Amino acid sequence: MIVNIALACLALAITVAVYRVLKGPSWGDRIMAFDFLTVNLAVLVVVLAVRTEITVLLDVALLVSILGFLSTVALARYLLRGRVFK
Amino acid sequence: MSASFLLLAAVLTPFGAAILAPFLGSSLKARAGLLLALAFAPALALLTQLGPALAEEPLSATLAWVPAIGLEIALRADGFSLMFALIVAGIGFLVMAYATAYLGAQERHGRFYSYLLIFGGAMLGLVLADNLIALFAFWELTSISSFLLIGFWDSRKASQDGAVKALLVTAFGGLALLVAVILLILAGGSTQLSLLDIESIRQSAYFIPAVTLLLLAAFSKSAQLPFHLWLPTAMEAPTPVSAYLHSATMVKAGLVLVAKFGWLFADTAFASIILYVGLLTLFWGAYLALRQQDLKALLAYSTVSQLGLIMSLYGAGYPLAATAHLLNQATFKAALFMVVGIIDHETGSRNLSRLSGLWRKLPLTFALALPAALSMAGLPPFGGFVSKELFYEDMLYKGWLPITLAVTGSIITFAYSFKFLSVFFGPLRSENPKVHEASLSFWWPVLPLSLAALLFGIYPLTLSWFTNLAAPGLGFEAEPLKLYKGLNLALILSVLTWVLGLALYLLRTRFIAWQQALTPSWNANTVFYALSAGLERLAQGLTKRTQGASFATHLRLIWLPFALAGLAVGGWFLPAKLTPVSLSFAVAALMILAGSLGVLLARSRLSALLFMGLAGFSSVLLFVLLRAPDLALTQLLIEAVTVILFLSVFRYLPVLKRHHRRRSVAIFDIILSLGVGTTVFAALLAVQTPIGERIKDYFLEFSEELAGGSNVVNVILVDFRGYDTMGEITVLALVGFSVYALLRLRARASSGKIEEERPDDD
Amino acid sequence: MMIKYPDVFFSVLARPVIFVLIALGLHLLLRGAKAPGGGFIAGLVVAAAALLSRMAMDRPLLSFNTRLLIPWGLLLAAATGIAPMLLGLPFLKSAFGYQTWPFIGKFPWETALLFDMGVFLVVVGITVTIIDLLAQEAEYELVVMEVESGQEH
Amino acid sequence: AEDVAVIRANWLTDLLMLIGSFFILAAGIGVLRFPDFYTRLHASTKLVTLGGLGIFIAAAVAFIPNAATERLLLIAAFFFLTGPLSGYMIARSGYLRGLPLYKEEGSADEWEAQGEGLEQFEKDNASSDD
Repeated sequence: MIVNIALACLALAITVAVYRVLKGPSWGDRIMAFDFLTVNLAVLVVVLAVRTEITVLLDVALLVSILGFLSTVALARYLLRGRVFK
Repeated sequence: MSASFLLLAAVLTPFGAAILAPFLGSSLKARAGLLLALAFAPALALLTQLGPALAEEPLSATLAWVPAIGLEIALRADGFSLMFALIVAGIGFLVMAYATAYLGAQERHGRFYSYLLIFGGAMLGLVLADNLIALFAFWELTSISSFLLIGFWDSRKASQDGAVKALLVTAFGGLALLVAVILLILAGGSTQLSLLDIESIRQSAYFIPAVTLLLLAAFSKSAQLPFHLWLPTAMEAPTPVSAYLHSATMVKAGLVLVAKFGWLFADTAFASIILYVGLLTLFWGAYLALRQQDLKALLAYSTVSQLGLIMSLYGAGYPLAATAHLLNQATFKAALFMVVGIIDHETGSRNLSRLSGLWRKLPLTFALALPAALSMAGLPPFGGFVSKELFYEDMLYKGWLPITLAVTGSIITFAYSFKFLSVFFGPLRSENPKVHEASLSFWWPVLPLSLAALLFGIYPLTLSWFTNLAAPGLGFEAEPLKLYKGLNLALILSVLTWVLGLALYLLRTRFIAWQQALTPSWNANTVFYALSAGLERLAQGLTKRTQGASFATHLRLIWLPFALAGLAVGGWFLPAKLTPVSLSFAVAALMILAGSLGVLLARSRLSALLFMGLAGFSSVLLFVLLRAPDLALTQLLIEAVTVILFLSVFRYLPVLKRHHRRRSVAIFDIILSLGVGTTVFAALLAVQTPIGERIKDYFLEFSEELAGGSNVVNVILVDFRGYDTMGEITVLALVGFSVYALLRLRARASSGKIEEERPDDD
Repeated sequence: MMIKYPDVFFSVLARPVIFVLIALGLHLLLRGAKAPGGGFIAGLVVAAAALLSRMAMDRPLLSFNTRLLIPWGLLLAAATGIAPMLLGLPFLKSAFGYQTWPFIGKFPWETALLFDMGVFLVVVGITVTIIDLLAQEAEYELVVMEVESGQEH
Repeated sequence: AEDVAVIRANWLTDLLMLIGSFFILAAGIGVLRFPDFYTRLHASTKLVTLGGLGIFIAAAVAFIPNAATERLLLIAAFFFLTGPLSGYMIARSGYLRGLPLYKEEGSADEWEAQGEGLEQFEKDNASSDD
């Protein structure tokens, strides 16, 4: 029962994230929303893992969080310096 | 060691050595050649298998590849193919030894030896192959290795051009062979050459196309008349390659084909076609050879004409004479090429007009060249005479036209053989003054070949020992060859040939001048270049008209048929298949939709990328909801790495300008995309029909038992469909290398701008 | 106006992340047959680690010339294909079983894993080479900019 | 074969899950309602990290029977590591690229106030080549 509440909150958070990505007045908002989305996705995957008891999903969650972080950092750095490496 | 294992080893060791060659080459430099020449040892060891037993049951060996569909490397060594294999291995061994002396210090030895060994293995495979598909595979491999070898000095324009032309012509022949092989397999009922049912092929409708394509392949490979243009320009290759590929072995692959399939066109119209093509090539090759100033070009055209001679004999149904001359030609032509290599190496040039009187400085080379050149001319004490006598006897039966062509061809052959020797006579003239005799390691490989040319003449039984080997295979009764067969018409014709040949040699300058006047402006080469240039213009015209300048029109053209097909097919059965879907799927699907719409409406490239990321991550969510962690992981990783690689490349993309679109074009695009959408949707619906069930059950049930893995997705990828994955990673590797090349190209171009050179990593 | 800021936090905190990514990659590769994983995914995870190491510490992940990984990977994959042929079995026939070693205990082995490693090497070879090239390109842009800005003063 | 874990729906998992989802809900509302970029950034990184930790520990407790807890703790550790860091990176590039701050009467931009400002920072940085 409680898991469904968590799922509902996550669903709301993700819809807000999508809204921010679409509307986001400035590109900063869009990147923040993108990061928000990926983090939420990781949590959502963990909650789904709890509900469906497939422990393999945890790897997916770990990778979602790390790669989400990686993409956000790359986006942030691209904005700051116009290039990703160096 | 069992015979079949030896047979397999004979074909496969050169390939093994080819893999080792680059490493040996870089460490041992030139001397690696001697070591690598041993790769031909198992093929030479086949000598031990010779003997009477071979006639009844030929040696055979099979290496199963996919036995279910009759695909295996099946080798069968009957007399003829074994004899030819020995020639390939013997001359291969000598050429490798010769190359150690010929190649300069700074050459890329490893690469040269590995190409040469790949060719050696492929040629052995081609000659011994019994499985038609394997025969085709080896045939193509010889074309590719000859392309690599001709273009070995890839910096020179001429060798690049020669290599491409050789590849185009021989690959064209290869295609013809592929279709011919397929037709034969269908008509003959088996992929095994020895088990083909001859009568059913003769009767079947495929007979005519199969044989014509077969002949096309043979003519293009053995440089017969219409396709002879690639051989002279193939002389850009290093001399060992010319001595090995373009005189003794590769160009004879066509002859092997004609000999092995002799029973196919024995007494049909094709036999006379081959006869006359062969004779015309004999005449035309000799006619052009006489005119050449460059020694190597002279030998190239001479090879073309000699191949014509042998082809006509196989076509006319006299395999004894043909095999005899094939042996002679292999030995004296390879020897002459190596002699030219020595002359070129010592005096620095191959041009007849600048060289003469070399026998004073190069007595040994002259001694080696003499028997080979005279054997080519067909003078008595040498092997050439024996086979030319047989040639005349057989041509006499064929009627007056073949014999006149044969005699005129031989007269000109006699003339250009003496022209070749003229480089040794007369006053000493050569470019670099200090000409000294070739070193031992240079001339010892030539020795056995010249001796053979002499031996075959003085003691013809050695020649008949070889030809008797080939007798059972090609279906002629073995008979000892004799130098002097008493006074008969053939002998008189030979004397006539010598006299006229000598006269032609003495009057050659006026003959060449007369030739100059006669030659038309076009010849085979100009036709070839005109054809390829025309093709290029056609291609450019076509792409300009169809694809147009902008990328958008390009895409529209691709999607239009797709959309029309979809609307036509998909339209009516859409509603039938929709099934209810749970809420969470709907949310994920909406997110993907939001993402893709975002990309459409995005103004800046960065937000477009973000929307793409959004769509990507929501499809990860979809996979998780569908409980497919494997797919979720893959999609996730590809998503993240793509986003970052995109970002790192953004700075090089041009500014995204909103190119205005007329309203009509915008509307057309919308309709087009809707059409494509329905097609994809219809396709997806079609796929969900039950066919999926059977395959799925098989994999689920057997994955644990057969492949020992419970993760069916990966087991399928790596085990059940392993061969597909191998194909995929090869494609992936090619993509990787091309991207690398592009990026290096850009780096090198931009590094040109500023002076200090970037640290080059490799 | 060229902004150059050393991201101290990022480069410091990136090291553990890179370590986990590589460990995760190898883990995914080795358990390929039993649980979600396999050559492709593991290769991409290592590519992500290479990206991170390039971005954070501006240092290549693998010091050797990664371009050579591609042919070696292909050779390994081809070898696992051809090896059974030498034993008379058809092409790409795979074998599997269980081994029990003293310390490790019972573990499954399968030749398909070797094939998977070949795939892994190819994927890593390609992605890391491209990443390094892009990084060199960016580094090269900087050199050009400095030279040009140097000329302005 | 999915690992079927017997989840003792004990009170600890439920409590932690509730706390976690409350924070995530708060984060959602924060991202929706906050006036400007920087404040929304706080919500989207700090709050979600806290909420995520709550849920991860709840899951860790839930997965004790089938030995997945240490993997979850690893995820939690990384969550804690990467969350604020990404927030910091975004905020920095946002500010240095000149995203406007939300100006209420009382608030002031300390960085601006100290007279440091963007240009000044430029000068020190441009001179030192790293």
